Amino acid sequence: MVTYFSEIYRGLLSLFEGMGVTFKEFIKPTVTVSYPYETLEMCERYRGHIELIENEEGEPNCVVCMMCQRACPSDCISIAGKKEEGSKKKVLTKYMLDFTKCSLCGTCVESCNFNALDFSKEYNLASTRKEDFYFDLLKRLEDRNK
Amino acid sequence: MNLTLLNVIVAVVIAIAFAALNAAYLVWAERRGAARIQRRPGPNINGPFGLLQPPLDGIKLMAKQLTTPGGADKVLFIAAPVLAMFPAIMSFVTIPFSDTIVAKNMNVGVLMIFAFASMGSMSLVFAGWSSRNKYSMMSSVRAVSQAVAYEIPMLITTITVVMIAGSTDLMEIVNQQSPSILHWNIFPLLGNSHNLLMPLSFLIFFTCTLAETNRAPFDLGEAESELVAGFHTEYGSMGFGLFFMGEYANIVIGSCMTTILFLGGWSCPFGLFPGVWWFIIKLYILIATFIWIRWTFPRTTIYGLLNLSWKILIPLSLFNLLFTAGLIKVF
Amino acid sequence: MNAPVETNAPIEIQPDETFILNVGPQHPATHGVLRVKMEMNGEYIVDAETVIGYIHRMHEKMGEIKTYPQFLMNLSRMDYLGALGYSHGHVLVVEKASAIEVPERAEYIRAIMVELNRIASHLFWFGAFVMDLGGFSPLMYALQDREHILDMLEAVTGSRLTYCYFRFGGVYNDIDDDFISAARKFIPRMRKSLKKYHKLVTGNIIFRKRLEGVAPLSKEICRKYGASSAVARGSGINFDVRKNEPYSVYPEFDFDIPVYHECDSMARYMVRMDEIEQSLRIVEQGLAKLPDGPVMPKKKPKIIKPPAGDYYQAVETARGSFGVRLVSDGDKIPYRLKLRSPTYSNMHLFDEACKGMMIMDALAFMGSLDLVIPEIDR
Amino acid sequence: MICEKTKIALENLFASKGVEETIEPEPVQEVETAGENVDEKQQELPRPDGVIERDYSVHGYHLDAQVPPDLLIDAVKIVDEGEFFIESITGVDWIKENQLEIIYDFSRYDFDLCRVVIRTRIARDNPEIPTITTIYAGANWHERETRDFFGINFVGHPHLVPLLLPEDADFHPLLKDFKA
Repeated sequence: MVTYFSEIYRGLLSLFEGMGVTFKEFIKPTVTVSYPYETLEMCERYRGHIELIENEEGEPNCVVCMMCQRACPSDCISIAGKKEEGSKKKVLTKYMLDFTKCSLCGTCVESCNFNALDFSKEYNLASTRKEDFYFDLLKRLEDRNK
Repeated sequence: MNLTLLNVIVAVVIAIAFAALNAAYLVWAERRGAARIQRRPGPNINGPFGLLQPPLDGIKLMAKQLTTPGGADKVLFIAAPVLAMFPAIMSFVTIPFSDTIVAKNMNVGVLMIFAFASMGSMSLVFAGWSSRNKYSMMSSVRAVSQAVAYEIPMLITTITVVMIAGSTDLMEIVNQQSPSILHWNIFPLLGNSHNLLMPLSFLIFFTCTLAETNRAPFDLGEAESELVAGFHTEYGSMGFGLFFMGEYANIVIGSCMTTILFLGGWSCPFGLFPGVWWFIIKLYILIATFIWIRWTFPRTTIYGLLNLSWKILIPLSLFNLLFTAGLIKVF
Repeated sequence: MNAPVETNAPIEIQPDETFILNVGPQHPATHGVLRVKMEMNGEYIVDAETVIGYIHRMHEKMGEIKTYPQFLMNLSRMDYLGALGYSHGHVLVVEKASAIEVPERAEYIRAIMVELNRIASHLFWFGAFVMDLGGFSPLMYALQDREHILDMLEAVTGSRLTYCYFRFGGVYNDIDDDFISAARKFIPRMRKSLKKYHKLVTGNIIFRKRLEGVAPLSKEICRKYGASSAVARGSGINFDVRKNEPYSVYPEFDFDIPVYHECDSMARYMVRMDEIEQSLRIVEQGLAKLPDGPVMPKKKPKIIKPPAGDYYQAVETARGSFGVRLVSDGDKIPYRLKLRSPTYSNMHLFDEACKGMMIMDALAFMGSLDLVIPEIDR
Repeated sequence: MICEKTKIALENLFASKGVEETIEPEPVQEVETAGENVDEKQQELPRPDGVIERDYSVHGYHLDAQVPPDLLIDAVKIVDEGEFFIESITGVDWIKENQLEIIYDFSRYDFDLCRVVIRTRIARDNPEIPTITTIYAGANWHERETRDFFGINFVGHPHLVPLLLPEDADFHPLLKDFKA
């Protein structure tokens, strides 16, 4: 009999305690970031899709060593380059990133020995068309320099 | 005769409007309240404070197609949501909001409200049975056992109050508790009974209201984590909307009853300016508590719920009934 | 509110009285695409058959066609809530096989990161579990706390869920002072939150009534099915890979393994809640002991080619004992890579254990197993 | 401790059945010192049946028992008596030797650490092996998974239908000659 009543009493008490907790939360300010109206700054090491890094002349640092293409686990990078006559260095002519396959692992940036790749901080990339995710990084570099 | 008929029609229209408006804006209040408890802003885009959200939701629901699952019992399937809304609206007719604002006062008002309240669980059974969905079926089976289990302590508690007041007329019950907070049935120090166990009765009644209206933590009928959405799994469009409105209308009725039976209706705690505003304040405080409880507690189990009713609420309410009867005899 | 009803009471079943209930593949309680075919007698489960494989991606085959570093990112896709623990197992087995030395600082960073990730995973589980039982608000509170961890991890690894942070021989990035101070600030905050959770949820009579005495799991059934993590520890088995077969720097830390002997859902809940506290202790000690130095070894083979052989490494992830079996034939891609996922075994015993339960209890039990479906299906 | 006991029990199993008694003592003495050389040697010629004690710090397990398929049940029974729990079952396709290897991992819940690996090799063209679900109920899914991936028929399994692969799958992706 005593346990019966004490259990009812303790049960009720625990319910009121719980309600106390939610009431305390009720009067605290909200913590939400209302997304389209406010946006957050991406942190410094945020791994977005990749971007080419340019040198002082606005040309990409890439020397077409194909390391990134080989390192990519998902085959999303395709590079092409050609050798200018007279010069020893290869020049990048095409850098396509198939972002539909990319898993944002960052292995390409890690494998690059020439400081030619970096992560973009862009994250508003939603689209309804698949074609929007075939990035031509050279073109993006040009657009950035405009 | 004509006048009374007109009276009733106007009252029904007002009741429907009141119920619908309440339902719509209680959804808004619930969403806002839940959001605040969870430290979110809640709906705040449409209109100031998101106040245009409910009408827009209503328009969206109405614009949707009402689908009937294949092999469903069509008549019952359509009838169920109507049946969910109808008793709630009918109950409004007899509820006195103040000594003047009442559509049709009856000397068996309490009985009438309980009669209509029992119909509510019928709509769940209809919906669950006719949906031809196993989850809905299980939900309606639960709803029946829940309704049976909780109407008993609820009625016993009400009888206690009726005994104290000596009447089943809701107006009369309120008038009995009118002068001050100490005359209310919840703290009956100066009233007729001097029963110190009445706060317990209030708690029992309140718990039963939660269970009767299928609110958390007793929302076993729609227990979304196990029964998907329970009885209204197959409902879309306004069929779902009516269930939703019915639920909130039932909450309002339940809170109205609690206010009338225990909190002195429209009477002021200090005996000043009694009137409809006191009723409204008490009503919405109770509704806010409903919302608060819903967003605090997890759901009970079906056997936990039945245990609570049969092992705790019914014995306690019966004891309180006898105790009150004894006190009335003595004083 | 007396003692709970005996839910496992034998019930007489007439053969034609049962019906089949398909819980899932899309169902609120299954947290993903899991399907349980239940034979029901009213609300009681007579028989259950779990159907998995809806999100099977054949990671093991991917392991056989990719080089070792290329497979790193797959491990985060296995379990999206406690990704780092899985990566840890993978890098450890490859390091062991190809004898790569790991700098001490990197080991400490790994341990800190894994423990933070474990807390994040347990927090999410806590929220989702209480939501399975019908309580909404704890999920939001848990997510708020988890958000702090994710922010910290993002600042270091650059990603919020699929970290891909560990490398063979070390870690990708060194942690900075911001991270250390943020982690130091997080520990007392989390302790305060834990108190709140215990007040709001653990003490709650409704919650206790739903879990206490429900879904008992004997030691024997745990052993026969190979259960680990809180499922085993809630049944009185003192088993944690971090203690039983210490790896990495875990022997350096002073922490306890919470073990409960009640064998019910409540015990499993309590084990995980206590584990949050133990993980906080590890993080605290790890931050205090963190040595200086590089995070990648100076000498590291350019191409990883473990010598031929058969290697096994088990680690304790947020969900239990995760094992990686690596069969190498000396090539730069593994010959066979077996991933032993803990929830696979934990979920397996559901079929047998849920017989005779009511559906509500069974789903609460399922919640207490801490399921992440992609991790079962791999 | 338990390691020793299990090892002796497993050795006795080989002795009692008289399976390749002559070769059996050799691998026992061959406790590894430098794991790599031994492994490479073993890779070249298929390893004889028997129990080997492995270097835990290199391989991550203590006992490595290769048993012929007909002794599998007995070996698993020994492990079961030692209160081991089942960790996983998997296969490896040794296409060069035209064999399939099935690997059973067992471990212990207590601090008497001992990981036991039982492996058995069967012919690739007729992959059949008795089920161990009668001893370890938890082997059920592991065996179904192994059947999915390697097409190994576990004789006596109560419900051998595809688990992870689609119900109508007739391919076995982890066989080395599988082409997607």
